[in-house]
Amino acid sequence: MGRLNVNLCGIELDNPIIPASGTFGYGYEYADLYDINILGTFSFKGTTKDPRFGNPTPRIAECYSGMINAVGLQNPGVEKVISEELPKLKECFDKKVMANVGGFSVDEYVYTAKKLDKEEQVGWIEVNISCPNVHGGGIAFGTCPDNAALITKAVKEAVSKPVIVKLSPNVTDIVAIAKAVEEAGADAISLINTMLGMRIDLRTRKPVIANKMGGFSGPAIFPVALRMVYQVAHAVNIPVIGMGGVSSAEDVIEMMLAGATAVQVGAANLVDPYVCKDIIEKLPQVMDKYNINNLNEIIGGVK
Amino acid sequence: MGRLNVNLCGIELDNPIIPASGTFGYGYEYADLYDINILGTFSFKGTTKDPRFGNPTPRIAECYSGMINAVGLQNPGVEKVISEELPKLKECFDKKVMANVGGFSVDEYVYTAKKLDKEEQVGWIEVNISCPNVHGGGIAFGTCPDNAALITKAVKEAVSKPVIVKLSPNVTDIVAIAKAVEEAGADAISLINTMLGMRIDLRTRKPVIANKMGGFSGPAIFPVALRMVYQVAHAVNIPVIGMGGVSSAEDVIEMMLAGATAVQVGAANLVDPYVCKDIIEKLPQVMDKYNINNLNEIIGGVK
Amino acid sequence: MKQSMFKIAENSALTSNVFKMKLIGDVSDITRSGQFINIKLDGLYLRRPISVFDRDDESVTIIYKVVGHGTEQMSKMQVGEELDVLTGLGNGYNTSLCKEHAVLLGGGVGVPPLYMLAKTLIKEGKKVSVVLGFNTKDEVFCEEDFKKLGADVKVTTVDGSYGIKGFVTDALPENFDHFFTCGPEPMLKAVYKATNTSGQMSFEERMGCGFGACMGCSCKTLTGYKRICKDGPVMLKEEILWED
Amino acid sequence: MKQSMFKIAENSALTSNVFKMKLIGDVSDITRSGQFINIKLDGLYLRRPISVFDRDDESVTIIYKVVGHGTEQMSKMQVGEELDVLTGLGNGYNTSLCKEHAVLLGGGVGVPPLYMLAKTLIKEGKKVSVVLGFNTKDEVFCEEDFKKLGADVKVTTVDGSYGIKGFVTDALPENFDHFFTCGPEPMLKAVYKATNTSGQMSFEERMGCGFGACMGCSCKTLTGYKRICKDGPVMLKEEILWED
Repeated sequence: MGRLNVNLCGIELDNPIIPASGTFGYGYEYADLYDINILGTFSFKGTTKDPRFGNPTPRIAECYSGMINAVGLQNPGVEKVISEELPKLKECFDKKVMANVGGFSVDEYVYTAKKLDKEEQVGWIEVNISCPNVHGGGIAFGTCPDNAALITKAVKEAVSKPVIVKLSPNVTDIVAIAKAVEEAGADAISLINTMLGMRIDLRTRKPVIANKMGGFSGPAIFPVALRMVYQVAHAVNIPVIGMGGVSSAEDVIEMMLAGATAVQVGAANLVDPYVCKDIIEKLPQVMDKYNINNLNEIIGGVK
Repeated sequence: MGRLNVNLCGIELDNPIIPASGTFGYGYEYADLYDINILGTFSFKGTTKDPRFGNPTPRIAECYSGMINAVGLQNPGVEKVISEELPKLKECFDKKVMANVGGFSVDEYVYTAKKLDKEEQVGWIEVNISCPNVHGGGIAFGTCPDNAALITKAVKEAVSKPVIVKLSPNVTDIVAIAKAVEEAGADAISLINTMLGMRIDLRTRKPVIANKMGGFSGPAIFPVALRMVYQVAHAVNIPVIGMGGVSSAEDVIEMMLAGATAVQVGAANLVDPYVCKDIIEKLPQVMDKYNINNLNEIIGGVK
Repeated sequence: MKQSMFKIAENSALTSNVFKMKLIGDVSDITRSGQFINIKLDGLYLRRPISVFDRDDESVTIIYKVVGHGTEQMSKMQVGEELDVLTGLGNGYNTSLCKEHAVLLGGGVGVPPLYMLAKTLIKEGKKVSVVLGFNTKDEVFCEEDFKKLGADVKVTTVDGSYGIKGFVTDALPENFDHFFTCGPEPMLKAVYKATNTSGQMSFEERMGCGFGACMGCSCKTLTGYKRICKDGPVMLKEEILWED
Repeated sequence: MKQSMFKIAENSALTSNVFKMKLIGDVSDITRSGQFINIKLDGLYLRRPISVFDRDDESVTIIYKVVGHGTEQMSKMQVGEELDVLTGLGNGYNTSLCKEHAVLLGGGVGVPPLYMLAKTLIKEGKKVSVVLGFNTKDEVFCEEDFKKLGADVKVTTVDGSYGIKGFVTDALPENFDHFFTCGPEPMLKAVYKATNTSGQMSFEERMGCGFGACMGCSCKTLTGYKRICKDGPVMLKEEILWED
């Protein structure tokens, strides 16, 4: 066992680095840049029952130390993901992938999760109950403990693989929601999804984003993410995957000290496509600097 | 009337720039740097019934594009504020000041607000129901519509001056809280207070802040602040004071387009003590650049 | 795609707000005209995508207009400073689709990507007619560059202060078999309507990554959803679906 | 307090991680030893407070240790680069409280503020004994600077690899009437216990603004709540309230 190995719901990861859903496509775009088998795993683009174009453009806005996106779950639908994307991924990725599932009703979540669960390449089902970009959709589940539990339970009963529930930070009490999904059977929790944000173009006097608001990510949200990871990790007994603005090996260690078993890297991939490779390469020397022998010894190290 | 003038609850401001509570002391520190009469007004340090030392140190942490503070309402108590701070302020500030009030019970809020209401120098009472640093205190009021309404109503009945209620962003539904305080009689709403955040020191493996978590502010939170100002301004019929990461004349205009009648500047004062002076001086030329004749014409300009 | 450091060898004003920047570095991934590079700037989170004006063996030249914080910051950079750049982005123009006579239509900052294109077409022995559209005389740039290549160049200005009064579509030459265009969307639409030949249009959109990962710049086409950064920015006239 | 731009005239390593930086600019607000300046660095939000080592008519010199991102960034800056600096922060040492013989006790990066203090005291005709404490020989710096001023200088190292083995309190001279100290809190406490005279101690704390506005660095004293940045960083021994 290497000093970077962590275990996520029974599956051993070579390291805790996981590119986050929506920033890594279905993997093969990045395989042109580096061997993506060096990753712990990655979470593929949020997949829904039916194909979706998503929101109108502009979908992207610049912010201080971050960005807003309002892509709106663009994806080719679960059938095509299985018939076209996963075979392409197989050519460049030998490990288990995390299947990110979105939806607009319990039935849809279950339908999509069930299909992906049968795929040998899929190691975990990550249920996105927190995407803020879909009107009347996913967001509702993520901000209410009862709904979050409902969807968790339904998906958990439908699949055989570990279920990770991805939480929204746009809530008053993140711990209540985390406890609800734990009780409903979640095998792990990932957080935080993007924060709801907005920018206005002074020239046009209109929102920069066609959809007005969107999901705010990047280093700007790191302190809020870290706080929520800390709160949740200390309140539940299932693994927590930390994310939100992580951009460096130091950020990864900070997230793990707060209680994360693994760490997702999102927006940083978009501005520095090699960032996950860099983090994995730098982790050992940063661990040396802070006298960390093995990453497992620091998970939740801050009480 | 100048092109920067705005009216806040019946009081004319020369411009919409208001240094935020907790970043401007009781004013006279800054009066050594520039004539603070150029400001629209300012909101003085959060004042409570009894003197408070606040939280243990360290109280401050660096973040990407921002900072965390956990001062914890340090203040000399309302009696001393009236007997010592306000007379000192009188020597350097001719305008009405915004009195920021904190508390740990409805009675305390009412007690402090009532005392300050009688002071001729005070133009508005800003009720902080959102400070995240006081355990079991102010935060509870700010995250629940019923409690927010309760405190608003009690203070409103006790004072004669306009009551501004300052909201916390750490909530699922900011609009519900805004509507509740409007219905309870608030004359205006100011938002956002700081977001709850955390940082960990990798060397010590402890939270940077002695209190573990603290209030996250600075340009990093601007997109969340702008989104909430937009949502609230379009949901209520009372003026909204926008704040959260504002650092430039452009930010001020963006906040006003989102619906702010006036704009508070917080953390930026701490890293650039002349920032409010700079913003006021630059506003006319930035208005020219974006073809804005008078600031009143852009308030809520984005539908 | 390649990520590497480039050194600024030139950064000069062409008009009051249009600048030309020459960057020395590894340009091996820049393979076609119409591609773009994506530049990281201090203090800004997202990279800034700028189309390629020209390249040689060791440098790439871009022409950019100051429109926001990013381009303003670029305009103040000094010769010798370094920039982190992603190169080889976008599909670029396909010159093989033009047989004999190409017309190149550029509007404002849509002009620069046409330069390397004109060079390539002329090298391929094709006749090149260029129409450059601007609002007014003071905004005109690059006219001489195209003339030196041996292209037939016309300039239009909306206010008639220079060249032909009107839009690029008011100065369309005769007998071309394919057009290439880049400019603001209203111009692209006008060109679409004014032409009967096949052609290629370069589109602009706010981008997240610039290399196809984030779906930030998607658009609908008659041949499916496309990412402007990766499947574009150049689209065939035949596949374009205008949404109003 | 003054906000102004300074130009780096020197930035050199004294040890493997301690650097000396000379900044040219308006130093008119630096009126006392023991004060600090607050430096804005690109990409970091809060300013970095660094104590003043020395000043002359046109420059201020600081000595800083690389401990985090900010100081690491400073250590890589080049001569000629500019920095946005707040000057004239903090109360500084009050030399008038020492009558004849001052002892100056500095530990690690607590050494630098004592230099300008020693200069002032010697100018005032007082006898100055200096004890500089470090962990080990490789970390020793500034010994010669103090000697050149004419002070009586002793160095202690915890591991005994240089000078006297032990802590600064193990090398206290005789017959002083007032002490001045700066260093880590355990050292300050040891000095507090080991001395019978009056004295002044300079404290460190994470600061928000550095000029008294944010209450980020408050502490309790026997004479009330104080802001370390504005009412300090120098406290009288008599007012100190140790909290454990």
